[in-house]
Amino acid sequence: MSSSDIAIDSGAHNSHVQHHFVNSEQQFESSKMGMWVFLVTEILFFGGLFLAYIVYRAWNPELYTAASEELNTIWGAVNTLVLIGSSLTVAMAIRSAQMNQQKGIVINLAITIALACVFMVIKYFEYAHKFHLGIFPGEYYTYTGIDHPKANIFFSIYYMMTGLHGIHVLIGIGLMIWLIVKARKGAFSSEYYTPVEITGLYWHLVDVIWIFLFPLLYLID
Amino acid sequence: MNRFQDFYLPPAKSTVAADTDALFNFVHITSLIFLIGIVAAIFYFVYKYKRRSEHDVTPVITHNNALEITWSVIPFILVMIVFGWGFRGYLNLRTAPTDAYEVRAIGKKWLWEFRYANGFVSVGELHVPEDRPIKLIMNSTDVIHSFYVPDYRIKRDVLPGRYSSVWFEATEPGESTVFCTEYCGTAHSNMMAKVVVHTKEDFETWMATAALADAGLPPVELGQQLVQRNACQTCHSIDGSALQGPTFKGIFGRQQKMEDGTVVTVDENYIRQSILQPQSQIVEGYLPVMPPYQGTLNDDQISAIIEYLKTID
Amino acid sequence: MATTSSFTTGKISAETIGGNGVSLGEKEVKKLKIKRFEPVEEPQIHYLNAEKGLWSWLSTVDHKRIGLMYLAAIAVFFLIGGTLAVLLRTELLTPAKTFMDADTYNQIFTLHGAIMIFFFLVPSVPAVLGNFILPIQLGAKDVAFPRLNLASFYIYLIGAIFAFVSITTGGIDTGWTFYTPYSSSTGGNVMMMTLGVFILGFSSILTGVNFIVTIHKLRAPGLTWNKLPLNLWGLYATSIIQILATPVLAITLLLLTMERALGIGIFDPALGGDPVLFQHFFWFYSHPAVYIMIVPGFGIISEVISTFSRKTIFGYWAIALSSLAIAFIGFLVWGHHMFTAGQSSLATMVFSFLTFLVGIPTGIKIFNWLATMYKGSIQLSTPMLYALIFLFQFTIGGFTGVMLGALSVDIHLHDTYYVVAHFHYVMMGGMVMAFLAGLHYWWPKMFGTMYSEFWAKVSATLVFVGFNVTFFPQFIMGAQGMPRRYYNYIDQFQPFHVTSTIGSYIMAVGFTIMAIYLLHALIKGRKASANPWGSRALEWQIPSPAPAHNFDHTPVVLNGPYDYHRPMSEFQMGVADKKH
Amino acid sequence: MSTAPHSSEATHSEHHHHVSSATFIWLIGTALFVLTAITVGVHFIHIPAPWNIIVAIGVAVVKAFLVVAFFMNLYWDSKFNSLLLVMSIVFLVLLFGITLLDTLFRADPIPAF
Ligand code: HEA
Ligand code: HEA
Ligand code: HEC
Ligand code: CUA
Ligand SMILES: [Cu+2]
Repeated sequence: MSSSDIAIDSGAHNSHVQHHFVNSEQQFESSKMGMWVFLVTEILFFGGLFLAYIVYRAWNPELYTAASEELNTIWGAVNTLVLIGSSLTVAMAIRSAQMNQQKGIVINLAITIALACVFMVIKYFEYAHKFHLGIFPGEYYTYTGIDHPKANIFFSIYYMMTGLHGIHVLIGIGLMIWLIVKARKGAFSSEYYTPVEITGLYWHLVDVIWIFLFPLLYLID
Repeated sequence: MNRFQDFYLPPAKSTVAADTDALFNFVHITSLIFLIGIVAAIFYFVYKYKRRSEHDVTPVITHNNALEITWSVIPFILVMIVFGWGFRGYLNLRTAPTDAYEVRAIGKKWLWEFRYANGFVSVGELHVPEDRPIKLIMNSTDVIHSFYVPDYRIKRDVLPGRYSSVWFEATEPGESTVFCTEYCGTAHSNMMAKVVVHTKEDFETWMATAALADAGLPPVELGQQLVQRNACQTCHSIDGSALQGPTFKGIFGRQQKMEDGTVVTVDENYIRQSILQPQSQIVEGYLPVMPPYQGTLNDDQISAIIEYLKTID
Repeated sequence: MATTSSFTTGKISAETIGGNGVSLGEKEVKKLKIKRFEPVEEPQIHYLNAEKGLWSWLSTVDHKRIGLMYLAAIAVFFLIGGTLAVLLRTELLTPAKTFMDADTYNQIFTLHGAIMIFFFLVPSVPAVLGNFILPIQLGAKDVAFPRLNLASFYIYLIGAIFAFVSITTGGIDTGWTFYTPYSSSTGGNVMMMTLGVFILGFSSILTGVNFIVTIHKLRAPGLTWNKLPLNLWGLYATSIIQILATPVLAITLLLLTMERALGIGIFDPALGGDPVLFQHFFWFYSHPAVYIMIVPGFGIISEVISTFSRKTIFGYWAIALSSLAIAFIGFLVWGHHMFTAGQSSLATMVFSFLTFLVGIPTGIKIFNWLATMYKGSIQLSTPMLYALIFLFQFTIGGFTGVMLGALSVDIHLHDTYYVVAHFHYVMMGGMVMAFLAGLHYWWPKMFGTMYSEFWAKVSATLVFVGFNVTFFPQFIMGAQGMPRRYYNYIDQFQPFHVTSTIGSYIMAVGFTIMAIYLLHALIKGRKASANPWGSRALEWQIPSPAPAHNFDHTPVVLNGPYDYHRPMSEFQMGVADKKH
Repeated sequence: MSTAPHSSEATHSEHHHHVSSATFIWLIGTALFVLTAITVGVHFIHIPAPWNIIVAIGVAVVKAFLVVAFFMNLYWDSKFNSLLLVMSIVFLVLLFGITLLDTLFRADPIPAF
């Protein structure tokens, strides 16, 4: 439903409905809208980094193509697939909740966490490889393979973008562990699955951001 | 009018100032008319429609589209005039005439250095001829500064790692103050300079003699002049008080403790080093803020300064 | 308790009340069984004493209590920021050193600016008055996410702690604008402060999220968008700016922190970066932030002027939509802080053009407020006095803003005291006055007591006089060329500085008086009635102080909040059979 | 803002949340996998300069659309939530666009000496 701008009590107070909401429906819609508003802030948060990316790219197109050689397209692609897969399982987890399949919620969330971990492990190896070469962010940059005075800036942007994204993945993992704990206690049902739904929204957004990071960083050489 | 204007605007000493001032006055007068109207309305309403009793009945007036449009369109027209006028003035300020005389300006914490085509370098003083467009090509060696001459109504930020420029044409001989208007740290408010405007002939003679004038002076006197010209006294006193830097009083031969613990006796080499690469050794209790004078002062000049420093005690 | 003169009756079906899928617009409301409930005078139990003990405050999820806790925090910051300002002014009495050295001065103006903006003015109206009044004006029992609301208060406190740590471990001297490369190279604890402000940003974001959802989802039956009090339109527009702009500040400060920690080089020219890019980042937030600081004030002024003129607001939609217009255009003008900074002439032109457009919707508001007073029944109580002071001072501030938007003139005025005077006229002379208007207006609802009207007027007069004596001379010396952030100045400016300093002392006396009479009112003020101003708005139809759950009966809104031509009885409607 | 604004929010009917079928979720997932494969494939063909980035971003936009519309259920959700998303994109574009008006059009003076 929607609209919901009603503060009359329908009498149907379920345990999970807080006192200031009329009913479960209003609470669900509010939480979802709240999450969307929050996602807007996330988009603008990352937007700042995209701006830095765009500005420096417009100034130094040749740097970007040269520097992106250092990024491994295949691993990037694998990670993209992994994240998309995890989005898919989150969608399935929500569906399980909607269908009242308690087991399904837990299993799907567990797979999501596993995929997220795979993503982080791959990222770890990518980072480790770069550190090994001396590709550190900013002033610690010592790599000499790229002949461009601003190569350090490209990698600063790279580290900021992927690092911030990685932190979001970690937060997502934490949220999903919490969901699993609650799900095993039977907290979610087709009547009430708001936390699963909004965590799902968050997770999909993390995926969407990666969907853009991948071509921008890996596919431009 | 002019008397009045002198109260709130600095003297207009450049070719572009008059236009800026005219716009300034235009906006103020228009604003004043609006403001008086608004204040008059407030007073009138408060007086006229003062509450008489708790049972006052007020009319129901919800809106009036004609009024809304009026008070949107009139301000709109006014601001478009202001925009166009300001933009024209701005373009004028940005486009230096092609025959402009170029001077390099360098902002450092916390002094202004000017370099002329003939190689002469002056600190804290910019010498220019009147009635001739001057274009400054500026950059900074550390943080952002901003070159501001109120009398000319010009201002431009001076950036590290990038050149910026500003131009003006002074209309009368005399002096005007230069301020730094981008906050740049401790002595930001002391980062001032002077524009000295010469008549055309004077400027020629100044140019010809400035570089040579020093030649005839005895070293101590030359040193004293150089210390003044290079704004050393912004940070170093000669009366013993501590400013941003240690005082020059009794400096020569003094035992000076450094940040790294070593103790140094101030001698010729140490002073030379301190002037060219001040960051190499830092006196205890002070910050590494002294600008390097490498490229600004040559060896002869440094020797003269040393001679002068020896005399202060 | 309530008089039960049944007003309208009709069939109530589960659908109409429960709301499943149906919104209660005017038509549906007609079907509700509603009754008149006059507010109780002198309630024994209310939100202030419903629960007792410090812990009941610290752990409260009641929006009203959270609002009061914000009020306490903000008052402390205003006191600190104001005291720092008085120190600044005292130092500027003489052209050279008066009693502090240059580095201290630089730290003090930085702290003054940062505290006043990030810790005081940005949260002032939304987090204090907004939190307190928004759910009540909506007819809701709380904001949509009460726990998030409490969390945002604690996030604010954590941010404040970081700021204090920064001050005590080296302080910062960057100016509140944190321009690189100065901020990435100077000493002091810049990182702590930026992290503090970064954290604070999340508090602001969460408040914004909460308000938007609450306004959308928790309106009382019959409270359609065209009956929304203008205060809520203001808060709504503000929340939109908060959620769209604050994240960019967060990323800016994060990048700045990284610049200091790792030298990422995006902004630092020594590493190949571009300092002007930082300014874009910073102002993309900070210009909209000035509208975060003023738009909620516009909301308060609308309420106050209409209430004390006892007259329907003139141009409801013009005022409501102009808030949204200001919010929107406000996003596109940030470059007017960078006219001399070295941005391209093209960008400069576009920014200047857009800057002027903001003046139009703002003017629309001013004129509509004046028109509201026309033929009203005007009572010059303290809130109204502050509203009128606001009108005068904000208009001056706004016009000088237009002056600064004019390109060639701004080249001359940029970073002089003219700018300092401009923004104090809009922030102190505008928003702080609006805040004081709101505080005095809702004070009875907050604490159930009245302050001394006499001392309130004395203090308002002193603040008004002191303010103008402080900041008007700054316009003149600014136009004369006195740069800002100057510890020393040339002798010619001294008379202006001295006048200005004297003004700030007068203001301090005014605020001291205010602190005393408000504290007095708090402790043993005269009891306030439920509706001391005779307002028609929803918040005045409940007892003072407000009950713990705001409404004992689900309110039903039949008329607009400014319909002074309708009898009071039509505004005291609630659903008949449901009671908490 | 109309006087009956709720109607815009009251888009989908009564209490039912949209439930996607498992097949549908997998269908979208597969489409995303395929699109990823395509974009990587195109990358290795090396098409000329402006087009490679246009294709890569184009594919990303399609993918993002699929996720947002069908995984995040925006397609069936209240229009206001879509409006929020659109708004955030609009403001991002404004941020990028106006900043580029500066950074792309700076002409630095060349120092004469
Ligand atoms: C509450 C905060 C607030 C508000 C509301 C405003 C409002 C405005 N500001 Fe201000 N401003 C600041 C806070 C604010 N400002 C701060 C903090 C700074 C300095 C930051 C720093 O550097 O530290 C600053 C600096 C600043 C600058 C940069 C100056 C410089 O550094 O060189 C500019 C330039 O354009 C500007 C313009 C404007 C304009 C056009 C408005 C407009 O919104 C004003 C609109 C209002 C009116 C125009 C008056 C009412 C209208 C009428 C009565 C109708 C008739 C109107 C006309 C005929 C025009 N402001
Ligand atoms: C909300 C914003 C706000 C507010 C309200 C104020 C309020 C005041 N400001 Fe502030 N100011 C800024 C925001 C604000 N300022 C900003 C952003 C800057 C720029 C910083 C920068 O450049 O980085 C600035 C800079 C600034 C300067 C310029 C410094 C410089 O450039 O060198 C000056 C100088 O006069 C000044 C003065 C004052 C004064 C006298 C007040 C007065 O109105 C204060 C009055 C309040 C009180 C006095 C406190 C309450 C008092 C009591 C309860 C009584 C007890 C106290 C005493 C007896 C002392 N301010
Ligand atoms: C911006 C301020 C500033 C300016 C301008 C400046 N200095 Fe310094 N100077 C300092 C500071 C601070 C120190 C102490 C720290 C250090 O050793 O670098 C210092 C140290 C010195 C020393 C060593 C002093 C000692 O007691 O050991 C000498 C000599 C000196 N300066 C000479 C000069 C001369 C000559 C000039 C002008 C041509 C000059 N300085 C201009 C700030 C300045
Ligand atoms: Cu240089 Cu301020
Ligand atoms: Cu602004």
